[in-house]
Amino acid sequence: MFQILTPSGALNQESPLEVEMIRRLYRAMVFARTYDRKGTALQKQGRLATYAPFEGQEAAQVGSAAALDPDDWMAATYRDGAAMWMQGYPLELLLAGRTGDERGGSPPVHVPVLPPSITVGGHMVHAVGLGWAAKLRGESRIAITYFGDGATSEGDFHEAMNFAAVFSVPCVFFCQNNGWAISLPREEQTRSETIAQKAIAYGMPGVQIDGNDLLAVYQTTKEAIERARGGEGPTLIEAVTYRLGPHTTADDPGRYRAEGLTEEWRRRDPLERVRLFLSEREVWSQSWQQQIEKEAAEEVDLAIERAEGMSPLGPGEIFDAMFESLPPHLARQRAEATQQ
Amino acid sequence: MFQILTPSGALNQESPLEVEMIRRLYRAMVFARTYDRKGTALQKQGRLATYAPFEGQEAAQVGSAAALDPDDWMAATYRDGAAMWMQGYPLELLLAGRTGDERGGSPPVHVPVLPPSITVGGHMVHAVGLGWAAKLRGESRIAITYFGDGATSEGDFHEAMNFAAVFSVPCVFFCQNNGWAISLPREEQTRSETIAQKAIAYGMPGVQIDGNDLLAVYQTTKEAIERARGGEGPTLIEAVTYRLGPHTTADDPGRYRAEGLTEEWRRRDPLERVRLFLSEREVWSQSWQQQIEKEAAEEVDLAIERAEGMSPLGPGEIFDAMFESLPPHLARQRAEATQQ
Amino acid sequence: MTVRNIAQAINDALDLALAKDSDVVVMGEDVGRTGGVFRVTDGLRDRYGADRVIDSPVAESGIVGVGFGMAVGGLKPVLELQFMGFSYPAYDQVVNHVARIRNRSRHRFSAPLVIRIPYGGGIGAAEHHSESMEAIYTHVPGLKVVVPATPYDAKGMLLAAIEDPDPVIFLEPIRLYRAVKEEVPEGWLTQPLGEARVEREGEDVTLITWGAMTKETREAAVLLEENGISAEVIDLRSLVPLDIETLTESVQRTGRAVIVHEAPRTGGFGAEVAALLQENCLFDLAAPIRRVTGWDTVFPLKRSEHHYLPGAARIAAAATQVMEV
Amino acid sequence: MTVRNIAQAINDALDLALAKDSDVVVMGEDVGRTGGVFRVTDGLRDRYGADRVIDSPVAESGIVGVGFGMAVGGLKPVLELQFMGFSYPAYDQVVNHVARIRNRSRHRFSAPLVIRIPYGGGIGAAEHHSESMEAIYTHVPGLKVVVPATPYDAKGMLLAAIEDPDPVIFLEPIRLYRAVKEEVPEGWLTQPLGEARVEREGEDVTLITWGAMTKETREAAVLLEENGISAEVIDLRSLVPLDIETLTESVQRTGRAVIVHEAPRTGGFGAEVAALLQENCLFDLAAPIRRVTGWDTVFPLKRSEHHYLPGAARIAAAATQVMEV
Ligand SMILES: Cc1ncc(C[n+]2csc(CCOP(=O)(O)OP(=O)(O)O)c2C)c(N)n1
Ligand SMILES: Cc1ncc(C[n+]2csc(CCOP(=O)(O)OP(=O)(O)O)c2C)c(N)n1
Ligand SMILES: [Mg+2]
Ligand SMILES: [Mg+2]
Repeated sequence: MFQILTPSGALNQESPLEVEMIRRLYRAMVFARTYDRKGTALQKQGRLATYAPFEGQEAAQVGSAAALDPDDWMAATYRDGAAMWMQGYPLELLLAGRTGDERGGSPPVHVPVLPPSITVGGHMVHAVGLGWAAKLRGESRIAITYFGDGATSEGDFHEAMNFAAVFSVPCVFFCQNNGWAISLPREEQTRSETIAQKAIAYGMPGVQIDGNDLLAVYQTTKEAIERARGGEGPTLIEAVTYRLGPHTTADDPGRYRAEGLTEEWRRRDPLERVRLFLSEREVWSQSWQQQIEKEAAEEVDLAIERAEGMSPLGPGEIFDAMFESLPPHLARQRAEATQQ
Repeated sequence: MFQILTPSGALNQESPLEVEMIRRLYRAMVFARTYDRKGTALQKQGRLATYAPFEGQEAAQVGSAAALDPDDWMAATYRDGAAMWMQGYPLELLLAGRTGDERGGSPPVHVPVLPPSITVGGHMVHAVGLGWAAKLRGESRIAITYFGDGATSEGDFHEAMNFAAVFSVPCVFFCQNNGWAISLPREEQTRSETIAQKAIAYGMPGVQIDGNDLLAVYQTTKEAIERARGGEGPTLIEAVTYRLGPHTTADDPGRYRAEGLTEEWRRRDPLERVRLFLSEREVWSQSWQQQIEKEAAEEVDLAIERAEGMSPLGPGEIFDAMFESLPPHLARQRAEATQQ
Repeated sequence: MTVRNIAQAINDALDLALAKDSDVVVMGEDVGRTGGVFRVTDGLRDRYGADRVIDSPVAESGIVGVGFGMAVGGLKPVLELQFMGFSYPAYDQVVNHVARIRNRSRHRFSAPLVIRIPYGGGIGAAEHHSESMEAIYTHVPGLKVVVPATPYDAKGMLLAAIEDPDPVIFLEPIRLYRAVKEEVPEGWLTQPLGEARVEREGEDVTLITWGAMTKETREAAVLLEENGISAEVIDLRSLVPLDIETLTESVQRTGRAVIVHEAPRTGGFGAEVAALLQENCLFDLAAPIRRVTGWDTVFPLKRSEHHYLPGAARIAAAATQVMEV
Repeated sequence: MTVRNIAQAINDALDLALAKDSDVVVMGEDVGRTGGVFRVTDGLRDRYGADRVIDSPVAESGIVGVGFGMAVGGLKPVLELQFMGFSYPAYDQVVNHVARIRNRSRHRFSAPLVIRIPYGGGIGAAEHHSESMEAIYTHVPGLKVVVPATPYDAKGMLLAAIEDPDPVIFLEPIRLYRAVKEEVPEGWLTQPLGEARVEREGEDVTLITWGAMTKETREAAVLLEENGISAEVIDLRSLVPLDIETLTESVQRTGRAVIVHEAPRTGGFGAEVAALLQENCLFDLAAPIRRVTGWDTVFPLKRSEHHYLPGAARIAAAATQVMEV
């Protein structure tokens, strides 16, 4: 399993990133964690519908998204808020979606990120189409898709991988193997020893990496992106990580997994090893940590305020984005709905 | 690629079968080819709806099915008449199905073979369920499923392979890679170098064999069946062969492939090498050949006669197998249909 | 007799079926260890083992296709698809195989399985978690499609579905899982599939519904009563086969009908009911049959779902208009 | 003007679209080298290259899901699913993504693609090759569903579908591909989606149909005329959006309606038409609206398909009965 930064903050090999950049990505991970914890807290207060926490997966998401160009496409899931945010998806829209507002699915025009996929597996083919469209249109952008270990069992994963390889589509398959698909452990999801080796079935390169290692994630994804952009086709990356929290706020992991395992993974925290690395180089301090945590909290609070401040859609508005323009039967139903 | 019997009829290693048994399987291949050619001819006369010839694939089907126990389940396709027949499916029913009669899908009670799958890919999961049912019920039977290179691109192939491996289901995945899925060549179906290597994605053994070699097919399938029956789980077999004829009688291969390639494969005819082997051992003669061809023709003709002799289903009968007993709305529709 | 909600009644039925018949297996995502996302299968894995209460990989087509093979092979699988919005990947298996094997093989093979699908909105869930697409199943020849709305029916109809020699799509109204409680007899009991239930008798107008909407419709009947309108409420329970006799008799008597469902209107099962009723009772009708339904939109997210779901007021208003014709 | 059959008219439309707009791509199984199993895409790969006329692997969900991504990414894919019976593996992508992305993203993203699906029986094909399951698409909010029955409409509606900013399910009646010929103008032309076509005017009864059944229905109208019954024949052409005005006007005038489709009766799109017509014209109706349809059975194989498909005689008989009420 490819690793650059060890849990104790030491380097196995040269870092692909300057220290200053690592410091910025560390800050991003702190933001992500702050957002994530507030998401869970908000849901507990009944202010979000459900929330799927990604605590423990920050390096996988931040490190990979950091390797993208701003106009690269992204198709990710309900658990990939950090990656989406890195690619420009506003926090307030991520949250708006979670409050149960369709406008959360509408990022600004310059943000090339699809709304999060709620169905498992169905969005990977979309990334293949996005990358392929870019290729045919002569654009240099590539597409990345994020998905979990569970999603690899869906038929659509297979079809996505196969199309991508056959047509040498510029895209990157980024699997966060976080050990669980709701209550199903990775070992019962599939008998293949690694998820990375599934790439062999498609004649595609596959690589397993330490998903809690920001630098390994960054470097591997960067290489895959370069391959894609260079016309060499897709890559499957398996980032081995762990979902420290529940599946969603509606889930009770106590029903299916031992606390011990989670504790073990806590000791491989993706933020901590970067902190040790920075600290070693004297570019981390307690006061800076407090400062970025404060900045993060403020930014997230502002996003919450904005999300909750959106006045709800009216009864007519649920019709208005079904088609570019309202066909007669919908216009009639809209009238019926709004006159009540 | 595993091979025992070379195209010139020589053995690369010891034969897994006695000569007498090889002689019987040769006879079966002659029967199969006779049936297949008559099928095409009948369709040309308008007596069958469409027909999907398997010429060139006789060793793959006969050799693998010969390794089954009589009560092993089989889920195969429109092109697997020889394998189905080997496992007891009456020729007249295979033909009846092709004339467009549902009763062709109803083999005798002791024949554990599903009606041929017309959808590509959907039936492999069925074999997994059949094998699994046997396992849970404490039966010693296993299940085999036949499918093509094209079918491996369907999501259901992936889900079947994964379920089978995760639950260590006693079944065998037998892929006849015949080079084409209608007009799509194998190389454009998937970028994996072999189909066998797709097994790696599921932690399942996969093996590529010369599908025109009766003995390699027999031995490999036998081993896979023994693994399955012994509780060691599923195997993927890729039998490399070639569809010498058109996809179906409605297809014109001239639109997508060069005759030269087909000619090349004709020289690797699966019957011829067995004939050479038998001839070498002086258990083949021209007169015997004529005799078995005559027996085959008679048996097939009888089957045709029986299939065509079935009096067609009446208008009421199309309702009668929808449910075990007719629900009221169908009874009403049946009355409406029959009174006209 | 124990007071049970619908989730508990289904759990009880599964428990009885697993205990009675070793060929019964339960399979689906998360049905084992964690007892299903709605805890409907809670405790069953502990009682019957991981071989019979099977946590499957995340693969709906596989669940149904493998379950189909199991059924043909002699088992009686009760499959769970987690939400109706996740049932579509299995649609091919349902239409092309589950619904057809008996006909394809002229009775030689059959697939006596049950597919349990939680469906419907009202709990403010994420996208795809609130769908009510029963019409894509009722249109498929070879399937029975049922929807219990009470704990008694949930238990009795599930056991009937498991006993049924043919495949049954068993829809479970999510919103009612814990909202309705009643005494349900212990032990094996079956409620025949194909019989509607007259939930409330009335004389002026017939309100026809099923599943979660029985609650709103019952409430509408109360509102109507306050305004002097006597509404008969019929819970279909079984969509296929449909108890058209009970409906026809009622509408012939009242001369008016309102059909209520939460699925989108166009092509919803209400269209079939309306089409049949006008065939059977055209000259009894004093007013056109009305449909009060979800709109032809995507089921909205939490903040807007109240704009979408038919409620008692909307139903009562429609019935009142029907009375005014 | 050239005389073209439906297959040729579609080929002409695709040719024009590929020539006009470099964002148009055609993708499906066997659409390239061999020009599709019905030769509808014949010659296009030679003209526009394998990059734009794409032979896909055998994977329907992939075709639609990848095509969806292409559409979101700026292309205008025209996807082919080989037969309607093989469209179900893609159903999840159609319902959960194709039909929803505009709403999910409040217009930020859209999927302007066309899914061409040959459908219907009458050619004695193998199982799954004769299905007419339009109702599983018409019920899905967010889709347009159209069915041309003439070469002119095939060309004009396909070009309109390609121009449409939203996804269109484009159903092609297999039986008519080569059975109907007419002069079709050269060059770009569009036939707006959402307008029914009065195929034949009449006074006594309105026969409503679409797709392949227009032929049988037209023949039934001739039979009826011989018996002194003047039948109006309306070809819906577009199921969603539905031109209910044209239907309502006609039925208000004739007072009688027969709906003809080859799909199974229960929950077929005819149910929706009947439900709407009784809503709009109850008091104009002199007889219940009848449906002449395929039965609620699996579509039979060749030797029995004549028992299943509505023919002119069955349609005429039903209309005659309707006249006798
Ligand atoms: C098609 C589909 N089936 C089932 C579900 C229910 N479901 C939601 S998340 C999940 C598990 C996914 O596991 P994984 O892919 O590992 O992602 P993770 O949640 O671990 O990030 C399931 C089964 C769904 N959303 N979509
Ligand atoms: C689900 C589905 N999609 C498409 C088809 C149409 N079709 C019939 S055979 C075929 C090619 C199958 O190729 P392969 O699996 O290699 O089998 P072969 O015909 O070569 O034996 C296709 C695409 C189908 N029958 N079912
Ligand atoms: Mg996971
Ligand atoms: Mg093939």
